[in-house]
Amino acid sequence: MTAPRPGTKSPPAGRGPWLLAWRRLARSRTALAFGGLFLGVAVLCLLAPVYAHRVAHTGPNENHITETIKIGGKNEEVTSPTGVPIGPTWHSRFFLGADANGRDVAVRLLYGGRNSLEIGAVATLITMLLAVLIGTFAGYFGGLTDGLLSRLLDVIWAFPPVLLGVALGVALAVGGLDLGVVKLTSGSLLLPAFIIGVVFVPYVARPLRGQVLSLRGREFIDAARVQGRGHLRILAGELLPNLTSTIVVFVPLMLANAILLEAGLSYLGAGVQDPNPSWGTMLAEGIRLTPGAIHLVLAPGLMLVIAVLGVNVFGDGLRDALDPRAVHRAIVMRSPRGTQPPALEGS
Amino acid sequence: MSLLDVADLRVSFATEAGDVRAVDGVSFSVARGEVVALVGESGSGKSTVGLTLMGLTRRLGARITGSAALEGNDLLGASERELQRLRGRLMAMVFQDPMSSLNPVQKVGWQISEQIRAHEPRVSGAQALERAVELMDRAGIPQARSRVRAYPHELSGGMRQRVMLAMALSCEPGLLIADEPTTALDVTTQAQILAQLRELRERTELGMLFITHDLGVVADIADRILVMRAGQLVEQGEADAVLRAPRDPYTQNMLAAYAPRPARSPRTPGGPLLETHELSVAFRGIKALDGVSLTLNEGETLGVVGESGAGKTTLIRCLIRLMDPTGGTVRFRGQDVTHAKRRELRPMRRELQMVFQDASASLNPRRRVEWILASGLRLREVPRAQWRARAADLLERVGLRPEHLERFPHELSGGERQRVGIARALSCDPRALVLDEPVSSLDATVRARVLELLARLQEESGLSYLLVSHDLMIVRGVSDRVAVMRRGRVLETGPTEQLFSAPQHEYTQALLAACPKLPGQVRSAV
Amino acid sequence: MVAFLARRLAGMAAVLLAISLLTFLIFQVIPGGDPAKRMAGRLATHQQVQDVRHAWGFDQPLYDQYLTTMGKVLNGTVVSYSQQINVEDEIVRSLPPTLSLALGAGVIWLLFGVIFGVLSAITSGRLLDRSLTVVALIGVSTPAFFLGALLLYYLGYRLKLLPLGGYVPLTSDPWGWFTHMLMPWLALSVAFIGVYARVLRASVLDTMGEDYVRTARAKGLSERRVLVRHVLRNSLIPIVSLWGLDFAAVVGGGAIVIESVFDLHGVGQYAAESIARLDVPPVLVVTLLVACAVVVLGTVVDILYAALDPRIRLAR
Amino acid sequence: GSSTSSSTNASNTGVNASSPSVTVLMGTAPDSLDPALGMSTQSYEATWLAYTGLVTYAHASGSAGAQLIPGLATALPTISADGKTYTFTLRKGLLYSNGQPVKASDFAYTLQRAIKLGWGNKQFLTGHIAGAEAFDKGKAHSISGITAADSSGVITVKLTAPFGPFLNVLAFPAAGLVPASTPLKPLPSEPPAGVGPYTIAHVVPNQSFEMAGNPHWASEAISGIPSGQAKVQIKIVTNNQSAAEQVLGNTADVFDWNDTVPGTLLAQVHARASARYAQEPTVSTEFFFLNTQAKPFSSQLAREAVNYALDRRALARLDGGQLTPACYLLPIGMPGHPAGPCPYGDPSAAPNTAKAKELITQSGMAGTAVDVWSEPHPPHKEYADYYASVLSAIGLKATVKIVATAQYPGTIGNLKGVNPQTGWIAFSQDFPNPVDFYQLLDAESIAPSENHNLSQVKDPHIQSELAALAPVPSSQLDSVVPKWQALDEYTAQKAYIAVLGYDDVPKFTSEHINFGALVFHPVYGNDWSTLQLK
Ligand SMILES: Nc1ncnc2c1ncn2[C@@H]1O[C@H](COP(=O)(O)OP(=O)(O)OP(=O)(O)O)[C@@H](O)[C@H]1O
Ligand SMILES: Nc1ncnc2c1ncn2[C@@H]1O[C@H](COP(=O)(O)OP(=O)(O)OP(=O)(O)O)[C@@H](O)[C@H]1O
Ligand SMILES: [Mg+2]
Ligand SMILES: [Mg+2]
Repeated sequence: MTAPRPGTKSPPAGRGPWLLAWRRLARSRTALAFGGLFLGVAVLCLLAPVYAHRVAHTGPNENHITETIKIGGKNEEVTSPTGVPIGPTWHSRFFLGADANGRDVAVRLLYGGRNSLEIGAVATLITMLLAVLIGTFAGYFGGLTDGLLSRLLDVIWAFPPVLLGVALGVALAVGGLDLGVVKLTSGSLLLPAFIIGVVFVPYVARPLRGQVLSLRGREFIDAARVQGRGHLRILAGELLPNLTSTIVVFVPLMLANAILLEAGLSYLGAGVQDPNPSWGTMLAEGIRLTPGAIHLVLAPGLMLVIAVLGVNVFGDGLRDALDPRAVHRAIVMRSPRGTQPPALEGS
Repeated sequence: MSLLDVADLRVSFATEAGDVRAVDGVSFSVARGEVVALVGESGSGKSTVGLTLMGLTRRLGARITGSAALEGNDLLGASERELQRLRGRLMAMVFQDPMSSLNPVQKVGWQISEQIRAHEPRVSGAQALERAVELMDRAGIPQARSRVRAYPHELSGGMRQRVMLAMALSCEPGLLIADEPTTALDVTTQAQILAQLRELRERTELGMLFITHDLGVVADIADRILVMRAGQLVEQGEADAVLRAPRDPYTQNMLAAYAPRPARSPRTPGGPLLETHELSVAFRGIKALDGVSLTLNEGETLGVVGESGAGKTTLIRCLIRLMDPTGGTVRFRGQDVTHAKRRELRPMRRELQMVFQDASASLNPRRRVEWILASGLRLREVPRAQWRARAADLLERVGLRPEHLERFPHELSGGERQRVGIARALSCDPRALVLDEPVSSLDATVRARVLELLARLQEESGLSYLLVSHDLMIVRGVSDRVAVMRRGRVLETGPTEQLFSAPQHEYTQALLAACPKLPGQVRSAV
Repeated sequence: MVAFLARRLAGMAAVLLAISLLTFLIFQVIPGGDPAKRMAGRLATHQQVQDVRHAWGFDQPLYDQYLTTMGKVLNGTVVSYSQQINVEDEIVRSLPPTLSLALGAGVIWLLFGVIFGVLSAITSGRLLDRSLTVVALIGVSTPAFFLGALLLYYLGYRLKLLPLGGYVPLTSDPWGWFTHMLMPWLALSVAFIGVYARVLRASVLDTMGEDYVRTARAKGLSERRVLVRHVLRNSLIPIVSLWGLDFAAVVGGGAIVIESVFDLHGVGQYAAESIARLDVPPVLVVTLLVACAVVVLGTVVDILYAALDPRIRLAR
Repeated sequence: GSSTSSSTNASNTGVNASSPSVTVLMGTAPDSLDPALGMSTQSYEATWLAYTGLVTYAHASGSAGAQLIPGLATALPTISADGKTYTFTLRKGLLYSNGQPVKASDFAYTLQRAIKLGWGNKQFLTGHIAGAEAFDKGKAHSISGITAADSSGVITVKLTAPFGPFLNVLAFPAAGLVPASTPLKPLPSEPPAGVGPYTIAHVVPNQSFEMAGNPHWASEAISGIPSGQAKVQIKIVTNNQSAAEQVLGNTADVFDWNDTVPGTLLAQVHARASARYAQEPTVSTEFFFLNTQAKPFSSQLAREAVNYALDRRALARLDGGQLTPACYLLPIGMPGHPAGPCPYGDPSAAPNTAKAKELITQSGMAGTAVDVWSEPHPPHKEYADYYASVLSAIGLKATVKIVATAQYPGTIGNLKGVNPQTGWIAFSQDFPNPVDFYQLLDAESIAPSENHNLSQVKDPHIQSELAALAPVPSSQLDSVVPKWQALDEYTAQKAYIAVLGYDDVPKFTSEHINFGALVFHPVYGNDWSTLQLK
């Protein structure tokens, strides 16, 4: 018997769940502020060419190794004879200093951000597409379909993500990947995006499968079946709308994780290919040059943390807004370093 | 001298949609050994009163004014520490849902003894456990000694409710607040628990605030009745007086709705529409259905009653082929449903629709009413342009207005939701409806209106109903014939009036006897 | 239980088979990745490369190579291409640093994750909670190797408080072991602390809204007892399972990056170096080991879960 | 080169258990400590002290160290007039580190073992010793070209054709004698017994090993080979930064020369440890190959343009200042290194970009797309980044292609696959004979899938010169140095490659070490047998 429990109050009439969520989100100022922060970073990165041409007067791949610049009247070398690059000048040229190749770090940071964000976005898209397909089919059809798809997820799952990423990265770095429909050439940004996208599929597909599994037993699905509706209609018409909030919640989470994994892979040399900068490759190069050039670590590192933090805080607020009664809070926030508990059967 | 005095109690919650005045100026008292029933429709503020007295609404962010005193202790002004001392010892509460109200990962004995030790620090663990056994035994739990080691999920609903009761009584409180303690139970268990409470009151002078929306139960146990509506007390008085001669129009309405509907005049049935033959279903050895043969005739209503777990839902799921039986067949208009291919099944499905028990679970929470109704129309190949008009028509037939088309299920009341469920079934233009407890989640007034609607639709379009319920009174009011089920078997079948006045099977007799009755109602049989 | 274990074991075998095949195939398709070329030396002739290929069986059909390699993996005789050293011995030697890292970090992140999560939940909505939330999310948003590099720079190079990486066995110098592990532990655990604090906060808040917590209060229990015996007891269950799986991932090389930053010579670093050398056997063995750890700990977690939550029965 | 050998004090009794211990930090583990398998410089650094061959190098810095001296043989061999037969006599009474006596027949076994185990440089054996090829193919049970009489100790080796550097080949540690009882399988963690001042012990692969004293060395005392004074503990510390800090802070003693002191730390090193840090030149060349068979570098003008445009000072900075800018293939320290000025201007001065642009325009190659190949190991990737920016600046369209280190040689050496246009490559000497370097421009090195002549040079002049110069034995190299110089100048003029410069490496120790006494050997780097504690 389900008499309404105290605490569930009926919201104002005529308002869909989305509108309500939006209202809640709009009221969560921290979430919006950090979402804005991320957007700000993204816009800044998109404006990279403007900064490069108008302010820094150099491109992301232009080397200035043996040049000197004037700072406060003094001539300074961009890189020292032993290869130590100049630190932040806080002037229009080499605002954040130079890297070993005498390239303007600020310019590269913005171009690198474009690449990092692009990879993050594409990887998230790939993850979500595959995960929704696999998760819903496995959960809805059950049986053999579920068995096969679940084993597939298990395999990706048990494969240590970083090892899988690096191995695939190395394997595909020269020849690229021919998927029949699309051909990813080596050096293409889509390649790391594809790898990262695949690695994360189980993290999303498993909870989705679990949710579909429990939705499948709900009476409104029975109702649709009683009406004689086909499976695909039921999937698209009845199930999908109920998964959207989960999907939406996962998007920022995966975006954040994809950007982080890109950095990790680039650090291990299997991410973005030269000379395309990305925050990860810049960090990796910077770490090699510490301690003399800590700015090479701090600049991309902090930028990365700020962008990912923006996404994460926003995602956190989004989660609360979409489901204040916290069904999704149980969806564990994931880092690429770990794994997520499998949705426990029988709970 | 009274045990509990409440004066001008007001509780409001701040929510996103503004303040909700859950309790709006309530004054009453409870004397020692007195049972005061608090009745009212869902959402009228009954639970809030109970929880506030226990001091449990504070942390929900409620604003509370007025006064409440229990044996001279100020309940509303007390500090959290003082309240801890009072809770469990001077006043105790039994909650509505026994499953969720017990800690799932602790043994029930531990949960009872924990309370004892919290109030009587000198009692040892073993002694407390011993007392828990005793309490459970007294609460009527069989084999209490071994059951103290059970986890809540290993007990039946009734037993869990008794554990709650044993826990509440463990420190012999003066006041017991019981929030719908029997709603989750079937009639037989309900009768047992009520008997226990009565006995307890005699023995220990226990004062009780008994929250319920079931007037039958009230008549059974209450000395006085408080009727709540929209946070206010609309009527209070001696139980007999209120039940016999309600003064407030709202109370009158409630009573009228509760009163059993007269049995229907038998009608001439058509030919058989839906038949089952020796239908059996087994889940891992448990026989949920065990050779059920039933017939639903054209234009008639067949009521199926049975206690929880009797196999009613299983039966219905087989009828509409949501589940494949392990044995037996179902025929619809002579066609075999059980072995039909998917393609053959489609036309049958349209003609044989279902109304679900839980109206909110059976409506997709992410879809508007219009979409929900249109999905049935689309299958009938109604042109898209007509969907909206047809959906509005359907709503009108079930007594809703076109503006409801825009709403999401959660924006509808329980009764409205069930109407949408019925409208959805109608959208396929069926010949027969199977209804799984269509009104049991609704409160009495709404329930009556939905049953009326079903009767009207049957008049209008000659539908046949197979209606399943655990509530004898509902079945009685709407059925032409009734079947009684228990443990997967049909015990007896017969025309409604005949079955109620002269039940053949002893289980049917017991079932009828356990039904609480309002004063003045004549028991129809036994 | 036995049936459960048997099913899990069968599932594990299937997963391991698939993973080994996949790893093997990935390395087969690497262009320029022919191990024979590297083994034959820098100015080797075509003939020499062919000789190596033949000597190592690289000219055999793929399935044959796979079966031979797997056979050697199973009986512990597989050697690396680049150094011709027994891979399993090498992994056993690399385990102490990895275990030190995983265990230490695991304890740290569990402890602080729980403390922060509980603090955050009981002050929910207030300043402390909001600051902890932001701190936790900063942790979650920080790549471990970035944090590691910063620690190394500031605590190691600048302040000279801690050694600049490397591993000292616990048995030979406990204090040295501790000081060498401190930074890696920190770098690895911060992100996890963030995750765990968030998960636990959510879990505690959910539990606090449960009816049985209301019951516990109605019994007249003290707030502390309600929190510990009823709220935490229930909300820690998902944390336990989470911990088991994360631990498995870290043991099995999830900490590759940290091991490389701090030069710990653990399993992860071994795997990373082997990938860099395109040395299939070590990568294969490490990958299988990780997969094993993930599957086995996953099973242990499920059993533990069932033990902690009596409602759950072992299924599938 | 700074100091000369201080090593021939025969009074030393060698390293034993009570000797002091010195810690060497090594960034990359030796590929194998079994002499029959090791090919990396880290491996040679250790094995040449434990496995002495019939001949070996003098333990001295600079060009003196390139001199071959008798090792286990009583003297340098007599070489027949046709240059095909080498005759040695084994010293008498030699013992291996495990106490077994050394026999002449062990020499044959040693070479057989290296061939059978697949030593990476075995082509130097199989390609030249008579019968070695047949042995390798399994067509013979022994190498017919080698005869050894255990009684007299006379060993003769017959070559199929005269090969100048053959003695250098025998100086490889792989030819350092091991007992005939040594198992015919890789022994990376329990290296076989050998003859030399040290034996390799306590090997923990990829983590550490020890150079312990050879208990039988004292009795043999081969002149010219120091006995060593200290045990050497080698620890693998991957992080160069950390290793350099430790040596700087005197918590470890020797920074391995194969590693780079991070440029960011050099300032500190110069300030605090200038007396124990030196930049030693190595006999190795870094260059960009220029594929002469494909556009745009099929045009000599385009190749010259590259040589004009490269700012080698910039490249030196990318290498932390540890690269000596240059333009010739044969590096300083290699006989035949040209003395004259570079044809494209002073490599240590600013480049002539204007000229380069002009040449590109003239060549008609402007706008051609060029893939610049390199590997990720620093600073090789940075070289490529810089190089690509230079090529773009002079009118070509350059794209950088970075391939994992392990894949790199296989990838660029595959003509059927990528057929690379240009890319980075470095070559360090196997032995002090210019033939070694000219394998890289030898038309015979062109092969479809194992190409080593990456510029794909097919120059008749080079071929005829090589044919004349290659058979000259290393011991008579002095006589042909002018010819080598002329050849190398010719190569530079043709701009077959664009040389970056010659690699410098750090010689860096703690203050406990007698820095001056430590020999930096031109072939094998830090000579641990000359390590002395202050
Ligand atoms: N924590 C809360 N926050 C906001 N509103 C609440 C809260 N608890 C109860 N309410 C509102 O107060 C009103 C009274 O609720 P209450 O639970 O007391 O009703 P009830 O009479 O017990 O109903 P039922 O019979 O369904 O149990 C309802 O409108 C409910 O939505
Ligand atoms: N999926 C299932 N697996 C195992 N047992 C089941 C399943 N569904 C139902 N049962 C069992 O079958 C029996 C009949 O269940 P059914 O749901 O039909 O009862 P019901 O009469 O509808 O009861 P209620 O009034 O509680 O809804 C019960 O004992 C139940 O435990
Ligand atoms: Mg209530
Ligand atoms: Mg039912």
